[in-house]
Amino acid sequence: MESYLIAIGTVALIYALLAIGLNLQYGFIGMVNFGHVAFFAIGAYTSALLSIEGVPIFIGMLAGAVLAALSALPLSMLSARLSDDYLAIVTLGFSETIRIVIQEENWLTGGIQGLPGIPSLFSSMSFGPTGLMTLIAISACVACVYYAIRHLTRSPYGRLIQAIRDNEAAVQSLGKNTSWLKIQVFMLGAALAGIAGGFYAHFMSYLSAEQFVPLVTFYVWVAVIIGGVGRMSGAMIGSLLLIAFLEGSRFARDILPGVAEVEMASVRLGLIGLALILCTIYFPDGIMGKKRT
Amino acid sequence: QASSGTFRIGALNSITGSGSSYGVGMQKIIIAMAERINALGGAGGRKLEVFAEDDQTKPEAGVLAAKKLLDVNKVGAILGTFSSGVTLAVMPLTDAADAILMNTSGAPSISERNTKGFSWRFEATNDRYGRAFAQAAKNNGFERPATMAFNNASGLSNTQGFKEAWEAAGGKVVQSVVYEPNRPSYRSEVQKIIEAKPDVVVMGSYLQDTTIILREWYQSGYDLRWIMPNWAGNEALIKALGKDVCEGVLTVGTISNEGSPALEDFNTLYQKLTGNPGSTNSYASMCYDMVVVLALAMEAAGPNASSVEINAKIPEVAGADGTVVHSFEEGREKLKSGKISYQGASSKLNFDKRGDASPDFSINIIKNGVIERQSRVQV
Amino acid sequence: MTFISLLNYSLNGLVEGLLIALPALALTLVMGVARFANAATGDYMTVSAYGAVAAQKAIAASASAAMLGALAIGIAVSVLAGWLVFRLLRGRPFVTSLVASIGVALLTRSVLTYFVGHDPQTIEIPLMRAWNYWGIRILPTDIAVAAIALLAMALVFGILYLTPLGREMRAVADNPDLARASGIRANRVWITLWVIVGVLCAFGGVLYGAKAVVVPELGWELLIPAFAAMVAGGVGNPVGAVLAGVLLGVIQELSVPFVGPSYKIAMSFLVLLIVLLFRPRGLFGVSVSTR
Amino acid sequence: MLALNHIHKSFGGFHVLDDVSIHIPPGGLVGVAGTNGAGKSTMFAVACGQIAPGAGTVHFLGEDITQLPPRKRAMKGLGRTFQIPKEFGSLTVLENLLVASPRATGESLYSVYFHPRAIRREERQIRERAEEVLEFLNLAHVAGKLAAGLSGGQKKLLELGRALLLSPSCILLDEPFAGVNPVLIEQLSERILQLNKERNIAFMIIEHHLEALRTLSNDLYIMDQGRVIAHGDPSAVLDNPAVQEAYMGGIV
Amino acid sequence: MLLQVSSLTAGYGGADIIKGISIEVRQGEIVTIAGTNGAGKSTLSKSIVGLVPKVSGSILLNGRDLLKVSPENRSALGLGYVPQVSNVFGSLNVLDNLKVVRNVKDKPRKIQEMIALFPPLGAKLKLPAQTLSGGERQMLAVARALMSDPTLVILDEPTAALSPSLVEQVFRLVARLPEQGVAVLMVEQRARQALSISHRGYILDQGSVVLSGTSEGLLSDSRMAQLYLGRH
Ligand SMILES: Nc1ncnc2c1ncn2[C@@H]1O[C@H](COP(=O)(O)OP(=O)(O)OP(=O)(O)O)[C@@H](O)[C@H]1O
Ligand SMILES: Nc1ncnc2c1ncn2[C@@H]1O[C@H](COP(=O)(O)OP(=O)(O)OP(=O)(O)O)[C@@H](O)[C@H]1O
Ligand SMILES: [Mg+2]
Ligand SMILES: [Mg+2]
Repeated sequence: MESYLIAIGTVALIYALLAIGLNLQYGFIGMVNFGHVAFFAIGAYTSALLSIEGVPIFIGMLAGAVLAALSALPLSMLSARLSDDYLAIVTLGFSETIRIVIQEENWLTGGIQGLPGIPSLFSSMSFGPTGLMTLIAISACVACVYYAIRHLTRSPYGRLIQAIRDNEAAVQSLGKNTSWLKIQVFMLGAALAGIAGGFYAHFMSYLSAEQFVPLVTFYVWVAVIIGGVGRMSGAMIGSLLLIAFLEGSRFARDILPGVAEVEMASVRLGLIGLALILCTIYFPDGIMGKKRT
Repeated sequence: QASSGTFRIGALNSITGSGSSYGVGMQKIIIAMAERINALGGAGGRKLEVFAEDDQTKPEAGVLAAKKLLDVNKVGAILGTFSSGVTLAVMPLTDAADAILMNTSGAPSISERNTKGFSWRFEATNDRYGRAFAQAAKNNGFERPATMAFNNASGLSNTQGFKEAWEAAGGKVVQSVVYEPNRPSYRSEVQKIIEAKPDVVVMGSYLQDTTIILREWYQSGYDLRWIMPNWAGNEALIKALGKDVCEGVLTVGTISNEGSPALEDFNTLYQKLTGNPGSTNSYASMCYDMVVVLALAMEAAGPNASSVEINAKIPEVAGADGTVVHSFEEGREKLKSGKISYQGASSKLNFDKRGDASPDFSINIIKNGVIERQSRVQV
Repeated sequence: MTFISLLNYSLNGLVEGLLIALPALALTLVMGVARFANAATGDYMTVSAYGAVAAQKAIAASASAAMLGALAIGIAVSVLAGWLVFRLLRGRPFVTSLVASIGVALLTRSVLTYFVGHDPQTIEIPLMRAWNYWGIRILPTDIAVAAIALLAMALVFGILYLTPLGREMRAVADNPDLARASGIRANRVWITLWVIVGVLCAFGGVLYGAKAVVVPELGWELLIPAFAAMVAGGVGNPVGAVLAGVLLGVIQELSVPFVGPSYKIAMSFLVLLIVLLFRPRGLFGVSVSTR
Repeated sequence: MLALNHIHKSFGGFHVLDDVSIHIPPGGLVGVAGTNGAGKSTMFAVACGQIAPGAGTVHFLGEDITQLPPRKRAMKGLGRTFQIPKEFGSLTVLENLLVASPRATGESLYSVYFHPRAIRREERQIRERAEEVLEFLNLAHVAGKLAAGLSGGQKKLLELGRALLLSPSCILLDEPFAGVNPVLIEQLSERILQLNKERNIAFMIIEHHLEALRTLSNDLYIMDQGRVIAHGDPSAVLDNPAVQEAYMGGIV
Repeated sequence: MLLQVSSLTAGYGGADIIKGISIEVRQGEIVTIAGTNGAGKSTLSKSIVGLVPKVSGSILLNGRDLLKVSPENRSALGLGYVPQVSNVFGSLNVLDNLKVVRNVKDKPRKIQEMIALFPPLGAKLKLPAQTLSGGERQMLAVARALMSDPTLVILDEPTAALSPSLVEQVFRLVARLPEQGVAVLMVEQRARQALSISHRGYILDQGSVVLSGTSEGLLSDSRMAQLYLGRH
C-alpha cells in the first residue's frame, strides 16, 4: 500500500508542477496554452536520453527544463500577435507536432517502440527505497517552486502580469513591454513543465509518444480550474484532487459490488465526468475559492 | 504475500483505448476461468482471487494500475497485458515485486528485457508474424507487395518483419504506408498504395481501421488482394463489410490449437460470455491459457508456494516435454505422475527459454464469407 | 505525381473537410453564443452514431432510419446537457465551461459504453463502386456525404442570419444582460442553440459513422481537427469554420504524397500557423478597434 | 512637442481621418472637440500607435514616431487615457495605480529575487504617490476594492488617475469628464492646470464639456467628419458660426 | 403611480450598495436622479430592470410587483432601458440592434422613426455597432430602448459622450416623451440641464436619497448645488 501511495503521490506532484506552470501562464498573464504536454514531453525525452547516455540525471533534468523553455520561445514570440483562442490552437498544434516527431523519429526517440530502460532517480544509491527517495526529491522541488513562484506573483512583477491578463492594450499604453513579459512567463511555465517531464521520465522508466497526447494537457487544465485559477494553492490542491479522482475511482468497485469488472471502466469514467461537472457548478472559483472580493 | 486461502491475481486489460475491442473479452475470460478453477476446488489448495484493472491501452495508466495491483491488492501475478508499451512499462514493476507477468504483446524487445524470467508471452513475436506474412505472399504467388501499417509498435513491426523476410528472399516491396489511428477515412493512404500498382497489400492493422480501409479500397474499384493478421481479418470484419468485399482476403494467425479440447471449450465459453464466436478474439484464448497455466503451476508448486516458486514451475507444466494435457482437471491428475505439457486453446505454448510461446501459423483465405484454412506454416 | 492523382487527393480532402466542418460549425456556434469551446461536441456525435446503429437494428437498415435515430439521440443529449449543466454555467469564464464540457463528454461516453460496450459497430450503407472519369474517382456515397453536410450547414446559416431567432441568438451571445433588458428570452435562445448543435452533431455522427466505424472514441478524436477549423476560420464565424474545415482537409490530404500520412496532421497545423501569422484573428475574423 | 501631420485613415472606404494636422506645443493645453464620430478617438489611437495611419506622420519631441509601437511611444513620455475605460478588473483600485507607476526594479524577473529590498523601498514611494492621487480623485474609500466593481464614473476617474501617475511629458485625455460628477470636474480641471504649470506637462483633451474646454485649453481644435474645421483661441473658435453650426447645432 | 420603488435594498453580493431607497415616477413624468460617482444610481436603475443579483424591498410598475417578473418579461410590461456602459450589441449591425428588440408592434415603421430621430444612424445601418463612435453608440442605445414604445424608460446617463448639439437634441427628445405617453427616469451628471426639463429629482449619495423634490426646488437649493450639481 505504501509504495502505491508513494507512486500516486509522485504522479500528483508531477501534475502539480505542470499545474503551477500552466497556472502561471493562464491564471496570471492570461495566455491560453493548450500544448502544455509538449514541454512536458521535451523535458522528459531530453532528460531520459541524456541519462541513458550516462549524463548525470540532475544535469539531464536541467537540460530538459532549458530545452523546454527554449522551445517555448518562438511560440511565445508568436503570442504577441495572437490572442487567447488563437494561441490555444497554435500551442495545441505544436504539442501534436512534437508528439508526431517523437513517434516518427526513431533514431532519436525510439519511435513507436518507445524508450525503455530509463534509469530511475537514486537507482545507483545503496540506501533507502528508490520510490520514497523520488517522492522526497520531487516534494522538495515542488516546495521550492511553489514558494519561488508565489513570491513572484506577490511582487510588483506579479501585479503587472495580472494587469496584462486584464487588459494588455492598457498596459502597453503605460509603456510596459508586455510582449517581453509574456515571453518570460511562457518560458518559465514551459521550464516547469520540462522539470516535471524529467521527474516523469525517471519515475516511469519507459517513455513513448502515446504518453504525450493532448489529454494530458486537458488534465492539467482540469487541475488548475478545479483548484482555482490564479491561485497558487489552487494548482496544488487541484492536482492532488485530480489524481485522487483518477486513481481513487479505481476503488469505486469496492463500494459498487453489483457492477461487472468491464463495466467498471465506464463507471470510473462517469464518476470523473460527474465530478468535473459538479465541481465547476458548485465551486465557481475553484475549490480554493476567490482570491478576494 | 499471498494469504494461505487465496492466491491473488491481477487481470490488467485494455478495457478502454485502442485495445478495447479485445481487452473486454480478455478480462471476461480471465474472470470466468478463475471462477471455474475455484469451482474445481482451487489450485494448489488455494482459490484464485481476481482483481481486474483497466490499463486504458496506455503505459502510464498501466503502470499506475499495476502498482495498485501489486501494492494494494498484493497480487502474485498480472495477466493479460496487451499493448507492448504497457507490457514493457509494467515489466520492471513485476520484476521488482517477484510477480509473474503473462502478456499477449508482440514486440521482440520484450524477450530481451525478460532477464529475470518472470514474463511469459503467449503471442508470437512480431517478426515471426512478418515471416508468416512473407510465406503467405510467396505461397499465393504475389510479386509486387505493398505494406500498410497502423502506426503503433505492433502494426509497424509486423510489416517490418514482413519486409525483412521478403527482401531477404530477394523480393521487393513496392510501397510502404504507415497510417495514423482514428481517421474517418483512409482514402488518400489507399490511393498512395494503389498508385504504386501492387498486387497485394500486407497489413499490420486492427479490425477498426481495416474495416475502413477495405471499404475505401472496394469502392475505389481497384483490383487488389490483402494479407492481414487474423485479429483484423475475422468474422467481425466479414459481418461489418459483407462477403463481397472480403472475398479472397488472406489472413494469417497463430494456430489456435484446433481440434484440441481446450479450444472447443474456450469457444463455447467465449460465445457464452460475449455472444461472439471465439475466433474473433484470439487474445482471449491466450488469456484462457494463462489462467490454466498459472493454476497448473500453482498445483505443481504445492500449497502456499510463493510466486517465485510458482513461476519456476511454469516450464514444467507448459514446456515442450511431458505428458500432453488439455485442461486443468486433466493436468492436475497427470501432475501426480510427473511432468506435463499443457497444450492450450491458443497454441501448444511450449515456452522457450526467453518465455515466449512459439505457435505455428495458419494461412487462411476468406471465400464466400467463410474463412478457410489454406495452409499451415512453421516459421 | 500526376495532376489527376493530386486532384483525387484534393477530392478526398474535400470530403474529409466537409465532415470536419459539421462539428466545427457546432463548436463555433457554441463559442459564438455561449462563449466556450464545447469539448462534448465530439461525444454528441458519438452517441448520435450509436443512435443510428440502434435505429437500424430496431427499425430498418435504411439511411433514413439511421438519420432519425441519430437526430433523436443527438438532440436529446445536447439539449439535456445544455439544460442541466451549461445553463447553470452561463457567464462563467471560458475555461470553466470548457472543463465542465469535458465532464459532460466523459459522462456521456461512460453511460454509452456502460450499456453498449466497446465493440466497433457499423452503420449499414450500400457499398458502391466509384465513378471513374479519366482517373478521377468520385464516390457516390461521398457525394451524398457532401450534399448532406452542405444541407445541414445551409440550414444553420438560414436560421442564424435569416430568422429573428438567429438575430436573438447573436444578441444573447453579445451581451446577455442587454438582451434580457430588450425582452429576449435567453432560455428559448439557448434551447434553440442546443437543438441546432444536436442536429449538426447528429448529421456529423451518422456521416462519419457510415464512412468509418462506430466506436466510443469516434467523436472525441475529431475534436482537435474541428477545433482547428473553428479557430482558423475566425472564432464564432460559421462561414469561416466551414471554409477552414474544407481548406484544412484538402491541405492535409494533399500533403499525403509528400510528407506521408503521419506528418499530414502536423502539416495542417503548420498551415494554420501561417494563416494566423498573416491573419491573427483567423481567415475571416474581424478586428475590433481600440478606443 | 507632439505633431500629427496630414493624417489620413479610412476603414473600408469610409474616411475617418482626412488630412488631419494637429500640433501640441511644449507645455501646451490643447482642446479637441467635434461632432460624434468626427474621428477624435481615432486620431488619439493614431497618435499613440494603436492604429497605423493610412498616410501622414506623427512626430514627438522632434522625432518621427510613426512606426513605433504603443509601448515605445509611452516610454518616450506620451501617455493617454481611453474613452471607454480599460481598468484592470481583477486588481484592486490601488493596485491599478501601482501598476501604472513607472518603476525601475520591481518589474524585472531578476530583481524580484535578488533585490527585494530595493523593490520594497521603491514600492513605498510609489504607494505614497498612488494614495495621494486616489485621495484627490475621491477614490480613496474604494482603494481596496476590485476595479471590476467600480461604477462607470469611478472607472473613468481611475483611468485618469493612471495617466496622472505616469509622469509623462504629454498626456492625451479622451473625454475624461464624461460621466463624472460636475463638482469633481471643477476640481479635476484645476489639477490639470496645476500639473501643466508646475510640471510643464502638455495636455491634449477631447471633451464635449465646453465650459471645461474654455478653462482648460489655450488652443482648441474642432473636428467634423474627419477634418479639422476650426482651430485657434478657444473663445474665438467657439464663437465661430461655422463651428456653432456643425458642432453645437446653433446653441451655445 | 407608474413606478413605485419602496425601501429598496440592493447589492452585488458584498455589502449593500443601495440602502433602503424609495422613489416614485408618475405617469407622464420626467424624473432625474443625480449624485456623486459611485452613489448607486446605476445600481438603482439596474435593480428596476432586474440586472442586480441581490434585491429586496418592492418595485411596483403600474401596480405589478416587478420583483416577481423575470427581467426578460419586464420589457413587455412597458419598461425600456439604456445602460450606462455596453449599451449596444457590438457584433450586431445597427439595423439588427434595432430589429432584435422584442415586443415591438410595427417594427419597420418604428425603425424608420428612429432613423429619422437620429439621422447619423441611417448612414451606418449595416456597420457593426462596435465600430460606432462613442456618441453614435449612445444614439443607437436610446433608439433601441424606444423601439418597444415603453411606458417608462430608464436612461442611465444618456448624454455622456455626446456632443453639445446632440445633448441638446436628446434633452429635447426626452422632454417630448411624456406627450407620447412615455415617462422617463433619467440618471444624469449634467444635472442642471436635466433638472431643467424634469418635473422632479432625487439626489443620491452613498446608497441613500439625500434630497428630493421638484426640479425648481432642487435647482434653487444652493448648498446642495455646491455639493452635487456643480456650477454649470
Ligand atoms: N474599425 C472600424 N471600421 C469602420 N468604421 C470605423 C471603425 N472604427 C471607427 N470607425 C468609424 O470612425 C468614425 C470615428 O470614430 P471615433 O471613435 O474616432 O469618433 P470620435 O470623434 O471619437 O466620436 P465620439 O465623440 O462619439 O467619441 C466613426 O464614425 C466610426 O463609425
Ligand atoms: N458589478 C459590481 N460589483 C460590485 N460592486 C459594484 C458593481 N457595480 C457597481 N458596484 C459598486 O456599487 C457602487 C455604486 O455603483 P453605481 O454604478 O450604482 O454608481 P453610480 O451612482 O451609477 O456612479 P457613476 O455616476 O459613476 O456611474 C460603487 O461603489 C461601485 O463600486
Ligand atoms: Mg471618441
Ligand atoms: Mg452609473
